[in-house]
Amino acid sequence: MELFVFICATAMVLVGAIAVIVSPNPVHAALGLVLTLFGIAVHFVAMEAHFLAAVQVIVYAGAVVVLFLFVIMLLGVDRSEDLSIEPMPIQRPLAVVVGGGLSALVIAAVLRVRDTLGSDEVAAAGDTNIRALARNLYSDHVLAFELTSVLLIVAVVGTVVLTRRVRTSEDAS
Amino acid sequence: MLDALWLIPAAPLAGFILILLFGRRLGEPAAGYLAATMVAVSFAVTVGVFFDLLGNDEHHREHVLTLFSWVPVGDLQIDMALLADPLSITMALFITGIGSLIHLFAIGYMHGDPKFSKFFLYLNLFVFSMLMLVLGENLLVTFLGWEGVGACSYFLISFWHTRPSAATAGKKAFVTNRIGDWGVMLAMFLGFTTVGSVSYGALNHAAEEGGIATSTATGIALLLFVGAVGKSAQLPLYLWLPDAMEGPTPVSALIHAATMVTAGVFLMTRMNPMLAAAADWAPEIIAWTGAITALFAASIAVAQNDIKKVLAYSTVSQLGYMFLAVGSGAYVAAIFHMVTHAFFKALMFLGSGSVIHGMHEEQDMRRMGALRVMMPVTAGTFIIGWLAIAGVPPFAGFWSKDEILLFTLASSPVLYVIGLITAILTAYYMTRQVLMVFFGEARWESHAEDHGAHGEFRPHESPPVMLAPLVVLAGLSIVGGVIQLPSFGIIPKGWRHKLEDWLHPVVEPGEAVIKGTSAYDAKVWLAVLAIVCALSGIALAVAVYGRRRLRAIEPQLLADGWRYDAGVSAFMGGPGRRAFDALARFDARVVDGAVNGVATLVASTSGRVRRLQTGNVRSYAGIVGAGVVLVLIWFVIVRGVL
Amino acid sequence: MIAQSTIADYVAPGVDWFALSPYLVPAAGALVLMVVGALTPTWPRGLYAAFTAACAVGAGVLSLFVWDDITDGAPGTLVAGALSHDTFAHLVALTVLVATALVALVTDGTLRGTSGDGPEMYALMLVAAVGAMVMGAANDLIVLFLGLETLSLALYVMAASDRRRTASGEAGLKYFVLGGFASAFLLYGIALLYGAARSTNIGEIVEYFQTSVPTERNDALVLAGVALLVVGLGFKVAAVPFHVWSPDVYQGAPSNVTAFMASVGKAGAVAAMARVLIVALPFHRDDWRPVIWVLAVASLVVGSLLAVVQTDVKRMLAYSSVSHAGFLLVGIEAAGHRAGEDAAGSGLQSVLVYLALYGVLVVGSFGVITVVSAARGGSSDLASFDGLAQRRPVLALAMTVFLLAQAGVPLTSGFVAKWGVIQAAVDERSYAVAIIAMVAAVIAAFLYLRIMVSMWLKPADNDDAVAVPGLTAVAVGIAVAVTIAVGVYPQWLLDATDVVSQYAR
Amino acid sequence: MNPTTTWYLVLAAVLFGLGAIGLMVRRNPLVMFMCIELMLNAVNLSFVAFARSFADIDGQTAVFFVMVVAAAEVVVGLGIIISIMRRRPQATVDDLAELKG
Amino acid sequence: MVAATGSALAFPLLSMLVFIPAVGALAVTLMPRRRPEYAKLTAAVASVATGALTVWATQAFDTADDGFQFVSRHPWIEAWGISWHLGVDGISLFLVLLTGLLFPLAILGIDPHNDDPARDKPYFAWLLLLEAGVMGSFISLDLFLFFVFFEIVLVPMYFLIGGWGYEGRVYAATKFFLYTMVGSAFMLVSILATVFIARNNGLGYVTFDLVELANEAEFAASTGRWLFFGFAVAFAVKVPVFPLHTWLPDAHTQAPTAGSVVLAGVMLKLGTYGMLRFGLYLFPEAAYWSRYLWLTLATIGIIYGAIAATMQKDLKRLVAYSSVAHLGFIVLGTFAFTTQAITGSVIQMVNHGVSTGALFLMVGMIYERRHTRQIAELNGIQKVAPIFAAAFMVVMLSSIGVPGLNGFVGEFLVLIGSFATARWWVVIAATGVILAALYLLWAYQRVFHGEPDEENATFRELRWGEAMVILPFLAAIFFAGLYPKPMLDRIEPAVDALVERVAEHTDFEIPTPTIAGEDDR
Repeated sequence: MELFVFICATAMVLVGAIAVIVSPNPVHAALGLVLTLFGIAVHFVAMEAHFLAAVQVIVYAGAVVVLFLFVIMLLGVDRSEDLSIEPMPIQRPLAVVVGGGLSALVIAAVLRVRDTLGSDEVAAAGDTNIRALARNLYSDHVLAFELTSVLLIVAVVGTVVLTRRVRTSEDAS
Repeated sequence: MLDALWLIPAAPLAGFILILLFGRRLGEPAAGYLAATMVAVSFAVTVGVFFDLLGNDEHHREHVLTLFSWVPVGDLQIDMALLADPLSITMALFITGIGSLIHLFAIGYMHGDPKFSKFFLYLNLFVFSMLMLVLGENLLVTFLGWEGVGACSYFLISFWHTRPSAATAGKKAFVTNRIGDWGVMLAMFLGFTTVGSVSYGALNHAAEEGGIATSTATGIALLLFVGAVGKSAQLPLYLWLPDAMEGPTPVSALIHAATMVTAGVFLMTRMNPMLAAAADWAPEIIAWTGAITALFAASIAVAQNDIKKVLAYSTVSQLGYMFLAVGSGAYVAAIFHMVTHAFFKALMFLGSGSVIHGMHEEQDMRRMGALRVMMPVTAGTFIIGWLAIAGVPPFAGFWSKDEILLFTLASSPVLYVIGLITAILTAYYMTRQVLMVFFGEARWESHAEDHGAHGEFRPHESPPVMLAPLVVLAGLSIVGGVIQLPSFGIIPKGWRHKLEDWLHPVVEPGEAVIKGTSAYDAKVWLAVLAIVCALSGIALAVAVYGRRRLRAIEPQLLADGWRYDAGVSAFMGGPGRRAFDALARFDARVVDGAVNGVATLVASTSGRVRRLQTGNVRSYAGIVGAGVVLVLIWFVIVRGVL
Repeated sequence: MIAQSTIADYVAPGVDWFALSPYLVPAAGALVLMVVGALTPTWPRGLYAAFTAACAVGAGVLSLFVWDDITDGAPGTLVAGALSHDTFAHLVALTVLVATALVALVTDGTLRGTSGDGPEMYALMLVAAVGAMVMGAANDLIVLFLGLETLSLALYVMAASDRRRTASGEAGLKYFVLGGFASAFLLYGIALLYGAARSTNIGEIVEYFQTSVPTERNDALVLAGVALLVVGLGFKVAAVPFHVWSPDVYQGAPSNVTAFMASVGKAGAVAAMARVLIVALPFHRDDWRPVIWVLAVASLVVGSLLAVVQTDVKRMLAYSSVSHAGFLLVGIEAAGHRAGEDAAGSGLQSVLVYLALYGVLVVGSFGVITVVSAARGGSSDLASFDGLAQRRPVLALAMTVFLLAQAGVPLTSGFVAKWGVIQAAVDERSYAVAIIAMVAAVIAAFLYLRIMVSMWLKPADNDDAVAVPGLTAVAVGIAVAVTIAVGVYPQWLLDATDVVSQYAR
Repeated sequence: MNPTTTWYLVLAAVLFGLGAIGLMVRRNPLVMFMCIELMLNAVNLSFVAFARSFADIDGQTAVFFVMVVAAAEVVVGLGIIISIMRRRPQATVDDLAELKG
Repeated sequence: MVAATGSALAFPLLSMLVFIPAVGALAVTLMPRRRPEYAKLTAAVASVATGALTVWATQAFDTADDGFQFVSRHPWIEAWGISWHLGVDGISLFLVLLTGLLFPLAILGIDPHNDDPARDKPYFAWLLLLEAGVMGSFISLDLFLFFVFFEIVLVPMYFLIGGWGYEGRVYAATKFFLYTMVGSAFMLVSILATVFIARNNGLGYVTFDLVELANEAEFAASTGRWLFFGFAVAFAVKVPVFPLHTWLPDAHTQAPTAGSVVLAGVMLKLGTYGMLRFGLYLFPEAAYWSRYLWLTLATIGIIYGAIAATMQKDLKRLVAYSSVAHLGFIVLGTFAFTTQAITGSVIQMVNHGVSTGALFLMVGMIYERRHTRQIAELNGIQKVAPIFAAAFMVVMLSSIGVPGLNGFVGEFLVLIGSFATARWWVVIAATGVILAALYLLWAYQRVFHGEPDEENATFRELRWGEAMVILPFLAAIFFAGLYPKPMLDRIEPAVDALVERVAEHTDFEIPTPTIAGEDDR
């Protein structure tokens, strides 16, 4: 059963990811991203990280991707991108080498240490997962938690700065 | 008077300073008389010192006067010190004596020259330098004078510096002399390194004691000889002397005949113990150089038409005689010939100056002739000089030349033959000169129109101030031989070898060395042979130029001085200059080019690397990604897996 | 065991508010700016800047008091081990705060009278400063990441903030895309390191490596993690080849923002790198040192070489800052030789001193560029400096001081900084890198000379009135004073910073 | 056969690599941005997998923070993209290459 | 006043030598812009005061002491073991004096010809700063301090060349700056390595103090050689030693007259002085070991510089190349390790400063009158300006090395001292003496001899003001040539100590004549 879940979710993740990369239309790419995010959420559930799975769906698949789509619509940039042309000839081979190399090297590292990784037993029961997370968040990581608020200030101020109307000659013309 | 030794150089130095400060205000002729007086004072003091020394017994005829410590560093302690001994005083006597005469002459000769006082400024400086040269207690003081006379010679040769030829000649003299100076300096270095001193006393003492290895002594002697070759215009460095005739004639007389050019001979004589300690072939080199130079220069003199050029080559030739003497061990003879040569060559140069003066700056003998009528005193004195140099007894030149030939035969018959041939040539070309200038028809009349706007051109006799020195020198040329009469039977014992006895503490007695050789035994016959040679040379010249019995042989090759000068000039101006130019270009293109090349390389590399910075964010991501992969490979593969 | 835990077990971690005050004051200042600024009409002349500078200076003063506390007592950690309470952190904080204050003053000159004038930019600056300070103080990799993101996000926005120039937007986008890319690497590195050492807390990581039996070590994982961390931080430091963003962004961003990036941004990034490598990973120093060596050399050479061929002054200084990054990496490399040992050498000190001095210098430099390019409609082309000495001799003199200092001429702070780094390297016998660094400095000197030539030796090709706003003049003046004072008498700074090698974890 | 931690980690690595490839080949800034999200998700997956294998909650906390950062990043990123693309709606990143050298 | 020796002096003499010009520079900078004449006045006062102090120092110098005198030592950057440590010994004394005397002449006697009087201010400020830097370099006894001064000198010189030079000034200034900095890069690393290696090898603490390092530190031969190499590169560039000399002709030619005078007069000596003070003194073994390299390069420099000078078309460039040749003698003497040779080197440093300084000065005057330095465009000057020509002649003869003038003493001592230890190099180097005559006389002939053409016929004779500037040079030329003893007496003890130090640390044997120099007078 777990294996089946794993395979299905993995398929979702990878198909979604590939869709993001290859679909010419940004809307389709966004949908691919949703698929990947759902797949990840499934994995989270499989790994007993229920709270994160929920957040993943709500924040990521819900808010973030919606935001993407919203921007796409707002700017009207939903025109397809012609992926058959690559102005920089070296770019795609390089991308494959870099991406493949990255994956391969990390996988190599992972495989090399797989015996020493911890036990695979499930850590916590479902309902205590949230509790444990909360406890951890408000004790060990309380500073980091507070720091996120500063981060959000940046986000807020940033949008204000970036979206404020400016008087420019270009605007006038 | 010995303590007044410093006055000998100081007087002309004072003259120099006074003229430097007040020369323009003094003007003509006061500056000239001041300069002449200073040299005369110097002469007077020298005479005083001479008699002081003469009063001492022969082992105490040496006096050192230390003025101040000049260059004291560690072992090297060089004083500014003067040495009065028979050799230096002999030199000083004729330098100051002839010097004052020439100063006197110059007052007349330089009449009207806008730079009149400056001329005497240089002249006094020259006398000072020359005196430092001969009076120096060590090689460095001598070197001070040595370079000083070189510099003065440069100033005086290029005295009329607006003439390019004069300027070039001055430069040539200086540079050529410097080649010789290189040798003198190295000799000093070698001497100091070996002996720890550059004073003559220490060096010669060490040489006499046998403390110096033969090779070292040879090195020192030959290096000094290199200097002597430069200063005394021997082959291969004689080039500058004929050109030096660009200077005013008194300069030629004083510097390029009587004094400076003999400095080389003086130096070799001064260091004679070193030469004695050197390998046997060292004196031979000197003798051969002298002999070849003597013959070579005499052969050139035969075909010269410039009145001063003849005398210049003659000087080179006579200097060759002196080196022949030095190389044969006849130091006394060398000094003897130096003194007599100073008399008669100064006389003839001044005479030629008088002629040039009277001929309004004409120097070409082909435009002269029959001047004995117009310039009787000049002609008379010049003829005395001619007889002296030609080796006709009893004039001074005969005695000294004869003594040299005697020694030469004792050491090498081949050199003797060369000497004899040179003697014949000397008599020949001097007779030729006398005939062309003072006898025959007056060729100057036909060229009168060339000389300015005067309606009528007539050579005139010079003023008394110029003639007086001529007369004095003529007298000396006649009787100069008395200072070193040979031991011929007809000569009273008390009159013989005066110079040799006088010089004895400095130079090993002369004839004693060759006593017992066949040459010595045949000395009277040799004298006769020399006289015959001289007379035959004269006769030949009379036949050619006087009676026109024979056609003159004046090949262009000889007139061009065997094309040696031209060859050297061609080399210096051609390959030499090209090589220098090549080096300058090498510096600009290669050495500096390498530096600029690095800069260019930096710029071009930057330009190439810069193209990676395309501005496209995706390619940036590629670069970053590639970097990531490389870093990962290092960490995971190199450090982790391997 | 987690499963059995209950709420009752929860103990709130102790918070030493005083020790945190240097971080809180700017954050609070940012909030005040935002809230009060939003609710009130535009503040009068220069008050935003003055307020910002006051916050920074206030925080700096607090930081000095805290510093005193630390040197009196002992370094430790704060808030459940999230932050280090050591002089290292506070030296970085002081660097950041001073730079922030100076940049605020310069910013006033740039923004006053434009539509961009408002509290937002200043708030961003203060918040970014907090991020940079946190990076220097972080004792937990997650905290470090959050600090880095705080700083970075603020910088992205600031870079893109000049909407009048398209270059600004381009710079913001490039910075953002590549920054996100690099953040992902950094984060992945943290994840892998977490996977190996079972914690993100630096103290616990070090403890793990200290105590775990070697056979148990997950070395490959650690190494992959370190690799990605080095990349992520190297990007922020702008080390070659992860520097690609910096010239474009430095050039495109408004000059005052560039000043902020080059000072505060670099300080945070280098401090974070030092934290991670020297404090957290001393046991892998032999693994990362060669990489840092290569990055250092590459940065020195490429930075200097490319700086020379630029024609835009900001771009020149961007590449020169890459070269400076190389110098900083030389210091880190030197510190790496004895990382974690008691006799740690002066590498870390030299890096932090370099950062502090460079921060002031670069703000001064860009301060001058700000006013000069303002007179040319934002163009920072080299030609706009032609004949500056005739038009504004004092300004030109100030710029000359900064340039000479950047070139490392003695009696300027730049010399002290370089000397410190090079001596640390030589002390560790890294002769090769020391010589390369010095030669690179010579190449870079050519670039400073070019600017000086332009200012002093070329005739003015225009008579643009270069107006120097008051606060900018103050900032530049302070920077000059610091540059020369430290150059002439660095003793006090060196004495004071001697303690930074005693860091906490 | 149950999926082990290693499986998750391998999947994460692959996903991360795909994200990187996407970033390098796509020209639309929005899609590039999505690719960054892919990479961040790969990291999250790793974190959770590690956390599970150690029975440690820290990893999950970290993921929580990453999500916050991602959200903030999206806000800022989209803000920048809007501010640029409002003027040039069809611009790709290839067109934004005025600054170079 | 009694000279304090080896100990601190109540009056901080040496510190004043640095501070007076430095403060003067600051004062000049702060002068009101409208009154440029104050700038010159201030500069003159500061430089004359400094000069007066150097004269006093020379007079008060204890000739019996081979150590450092007028020592002043205060902690500066204790964290790095750096102190403000100043002192002079025989080797540096006359360079200090030369610096002290050359600057007032350059400031008072050479008109910068600013079209805009406002430019006087920076000009004099840079000159004073330069003086402070040069002075500091010569009296520093701390490696760090020396490096600071050595580097700081570049900045004013850069601006002087770049700001007040001729056509190619920016190129020349930049080349000068970068070239020297490359050398310094090596030196800096070497200084640091020296200090740390010394600390690790027994010294136990970090100090940049020259004396402490020299006395306490021991370096393994191979280490010492590397360290020496680092120093030597910097000094070789500064000297400059062939083939690192190409910055010099450009810098000299393009620099304004005062710049050329100072550059040739004292700045090049930073290299040769550094070689003695830091090369030989700190690393006798390495210096001795590498002597053949230096002797060869020096000899090449002598010949090469002279030949290159012969072919120059620009009078100033010719003088610049002659510097390459003259400096070659100094290097030759330095690496011959005998008392005479090194003393000669020190003397030659001073003498070259005087004679080449004077040459540049007079070339500057020619340029001022004719607005050209091309030899081909000059002729017949001696006819219209005999006094000028005479002065030039004296300076030229000094440069050629005619005995009785200063140039000879140094060259002679170098050569005679080197002969014992470097015979064949001397044989070749001595030919440089011939070449010197060749290129200078040739140039002289072309410029001064002959009939002046139209443009040169109005060449202005030396004015009184100019004569007053040249006169001190001429006085120095004659004095040092005829009576160098006061100089030698002060230089020799320090050189002796240095030579003995080399002999102690190497298998070098101080050469003694094979025959003891017994005096039979």
